[in-house]
Amino acid sequence: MSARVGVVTFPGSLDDGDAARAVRVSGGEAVRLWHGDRDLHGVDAVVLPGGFSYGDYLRTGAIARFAPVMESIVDGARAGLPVLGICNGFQILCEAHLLPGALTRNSHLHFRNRDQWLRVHASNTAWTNSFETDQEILVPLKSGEGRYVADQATLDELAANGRIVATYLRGNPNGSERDIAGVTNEAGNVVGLMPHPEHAIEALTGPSLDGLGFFTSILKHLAGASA
Amino acid sequence: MYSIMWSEHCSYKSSKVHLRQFGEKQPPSDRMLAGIGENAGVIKINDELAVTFKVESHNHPSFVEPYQGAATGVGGIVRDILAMGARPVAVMDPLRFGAADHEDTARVLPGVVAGIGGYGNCLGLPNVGGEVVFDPTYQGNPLVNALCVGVLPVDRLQKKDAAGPGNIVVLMGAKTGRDGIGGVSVLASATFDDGSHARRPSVQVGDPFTEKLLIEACLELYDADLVVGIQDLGGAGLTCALTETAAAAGTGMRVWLERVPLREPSMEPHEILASESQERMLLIVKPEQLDAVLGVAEKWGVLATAIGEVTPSEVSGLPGRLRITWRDHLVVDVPPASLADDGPVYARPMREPADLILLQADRAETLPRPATPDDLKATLLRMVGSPNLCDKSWVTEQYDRYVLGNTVLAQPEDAGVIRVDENSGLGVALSVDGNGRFARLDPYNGAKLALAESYRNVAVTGAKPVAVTNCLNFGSPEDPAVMWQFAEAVRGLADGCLELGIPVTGGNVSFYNQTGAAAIHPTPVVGVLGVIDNVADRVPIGFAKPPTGDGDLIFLLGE
Amino acid sequence: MARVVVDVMLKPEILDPQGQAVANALPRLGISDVSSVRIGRRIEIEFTGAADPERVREIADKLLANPVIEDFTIQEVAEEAVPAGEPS
Amino acid sequence: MARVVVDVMLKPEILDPQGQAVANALPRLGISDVSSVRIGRRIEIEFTGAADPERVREIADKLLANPVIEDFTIQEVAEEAVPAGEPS
Ligand SMILES: Nc1ncnc2c1ncn2[C@@H]1O[C@H](COP(=O)(O)OP(=O)(O)O)[C@@H](O)[C@H]1O
Repeated sequence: MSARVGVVTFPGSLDDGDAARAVRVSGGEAVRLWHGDRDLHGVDAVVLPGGFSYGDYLRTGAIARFAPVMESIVDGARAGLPVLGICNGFQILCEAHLLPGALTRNSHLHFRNRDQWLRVHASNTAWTNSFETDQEILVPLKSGEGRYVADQATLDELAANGRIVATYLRGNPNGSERDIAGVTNEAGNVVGLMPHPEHAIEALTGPSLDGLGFFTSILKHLAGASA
Repeated sequence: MYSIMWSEHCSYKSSKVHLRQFGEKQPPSDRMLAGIGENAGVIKINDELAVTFKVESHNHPSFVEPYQGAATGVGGIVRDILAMGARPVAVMDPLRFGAADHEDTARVLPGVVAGIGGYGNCLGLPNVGGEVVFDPTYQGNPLVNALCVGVLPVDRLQKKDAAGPGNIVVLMGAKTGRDGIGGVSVLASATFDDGSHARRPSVQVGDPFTEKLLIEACLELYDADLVVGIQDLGGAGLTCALTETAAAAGTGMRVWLERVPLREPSMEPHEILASESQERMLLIVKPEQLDAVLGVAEKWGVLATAIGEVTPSEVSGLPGRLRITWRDHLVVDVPPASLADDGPVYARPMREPADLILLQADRAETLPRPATPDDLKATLLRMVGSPNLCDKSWVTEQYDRYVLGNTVLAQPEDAGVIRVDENSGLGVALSVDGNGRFARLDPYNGAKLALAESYRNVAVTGAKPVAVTNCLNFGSPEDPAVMWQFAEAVRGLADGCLELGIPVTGGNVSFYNQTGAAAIHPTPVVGVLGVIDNVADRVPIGFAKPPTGDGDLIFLLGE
Repeated sequence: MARVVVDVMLKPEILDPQGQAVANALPRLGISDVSSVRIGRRIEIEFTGAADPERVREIADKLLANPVIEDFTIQEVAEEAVPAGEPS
Repeated sequence: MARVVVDVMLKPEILDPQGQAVANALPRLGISDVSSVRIGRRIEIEFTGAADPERVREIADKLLANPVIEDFTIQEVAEEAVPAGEPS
């Protein structure tokens, strides 16, 4: 039986279909989850997709955090459920305090969509074990509020404990502290990533196939866990 | 109501007599499911699927308030596409500004780009192309045109008819506020002058999040077959939507205006009828399905309210009427067609611009050409340094091109290509082009050239061009010279389409792009849609990279 | 050294999607007695010397607020009164 | 009916690019005596009845501000004092 990966749709989610497609292309079963439904329908992992949940009007992710489905996800994540937050999903994970820090307005104040080189540092998380440590990958970035910030102590702690999942290469596109593009929690089951791996899974529509690694990682992780 | 509905913007009173040619000269097409007169043209791309697309202007509002003007321009064209039964899948934005170094451009351009991005990105629609042109002619009248394309199963095509007496009229989406009152009649149907500051209230603020919910709710209603008729609310708000839906079906309608959810309780009936608040749709539903409709709306968190019902087309031998009451007072009692269809039609005087002969005397063949290597170098450097030829990524990086995962080609390609069917690879290609300088010299051929350029841009991707949309940006129709330019451009476009064998399926006219007596260059913007059987076969610009491209031969086609 | 606060709010007749989103979210926090939420900008300006009211008004009108859709108010504040300003 | 204003500002140590952009634009308006500009949010909440300070604090802390990057202050205002609220 293939692993069941839930993809949450909040009002205003946009890349939910793309995340589900990425799960399928990687060989998993995508299960659509609804923001208003507490039930996670027995999924083995969850993706919080990109978009503008609730319009992102107050602060990105601030309102989505209170969706009923998030209660179950927060509880699940604390108990080890793998969760990947992409872009808006990353913002929601920070607002829900599953990940440290916050995502703020790009330093140049513009939305920016470009193909972005990243270096994957932590290849030991549930979502990155398919990568080599320090592997360079090319993935689309598209966000207006992607500048990662946290206090110095937190940043030092993330760096010291290998919790910086990926950093921007060849130019910091948004002013993120320490070029951070993604971080993980202490246990390595929750990962937040600003760029969009689900848009780098087909030669026809993406700049590379590098995004697949995140989705094959979770399948490998789940297969390992159930073996 | 009559002044709004019979305004230039709503009634096309100056352009109608010319636009008829698009129908008269239309080449036969078995692909066209809906054409001019509908919210947007619909083209079949195989037995099951159809595509709908249209380009529209939001020029005046974008000059007054660049961010919101451009944003609501995107919102409006998206609702047109949605009203046809389609899921919007991509947008494009042909833009024109004054000189790049003018202070107004510094105010308008960043706001317009941020507005288009802000709205389109938040709706989850990839931006797959557009134009950025700088020319002093657009100094006081920047052109902000927006194109949207949508996809629908052939049998999901929606109509705007308020058919079936007894059916319920439902208003869905945002609450109605005081914003944008008289927007179309005031903003889009007159030239700009210093008095425009007094017109500030007509500015509308967009709420893309509500629009996103409206899209999802409408699509769910279509799929469950819960909609008899649907119409978006745009210019002239409820007035337009109520009269057009009733007129389309030839029915009457009864509306209780106090049921309309208001943002400000103190609004008067005429304000409610004229408000151009964004993100609203008017639905006609069967009484027994009303609960199901309200249920879907609630699921997506959008307001939906029954505000009236369809009445018979004839009562005791008299045609049905639109009767609107406000707290038991009758405030409107008219035959709907009188507003929607019986607007005035003008045959405005036309005269070739007096200076045209002088302009045309400067023939390209007689202009000085670079004769020495140094001249050539200087010309090249001037071209490379021109804002019109510069890299557009400062603009296009502000747009999401990836969302929905079906963008096969986008900036900097000649045309945008999107995959429509993931299984077969069936897709469409789209390009928008225009050249105001050509059109100023010769509007007839200028329009043809815009069409030809757009057609070529689509063809070179490997797609077969099948349909045309257009946005005709001109000065004041009250100026005979402008009217002549308009007539010539329409004739050129219609003739060009006949020669190429593809139909015009819809479009939009924007008049009064004029500061004082000075009109903008006539600027017909033409969009062409093509079909490509398998997007994997698309041809990108640029040479194939080695090793596959090694040894490729290079040909120049044409004269 | 003067501190001036400029509050910029959307005009009452202009739609405020931000405020609406917050108002709609409140019931989920168990709050049901809020009738309206409006969100605007608070801009804290610190001058090296005294603040000339005329010039502040000009800055607000030309740069900070968009008079097409927004209104603003200006107040000079004592330094203590500023809640979350930059320590100087 | 009570009106409460919650002002949310970025913590002083967090970069405020919007404020900086305004500060950088000022010299072009001929203003050179501004040492700092910070931009935050002003949120006006209208309650149907009285406003319970404890609950307002909770809303601000949980929803309106993100304590990781922002500070907030709360004040109850007389209706006249609100510059651009929705007429009720
Ligand atoms: N406003 C815009 N929005 C989206 N794409 C744009 C815009 N302006 C230009 N582009 C895209 O940038 C690319 C280059 O544009 P342009 O320099 O006008 O090309 P060309 O001269 O080949 O028409 C094209 O792919 C075009 O679609």
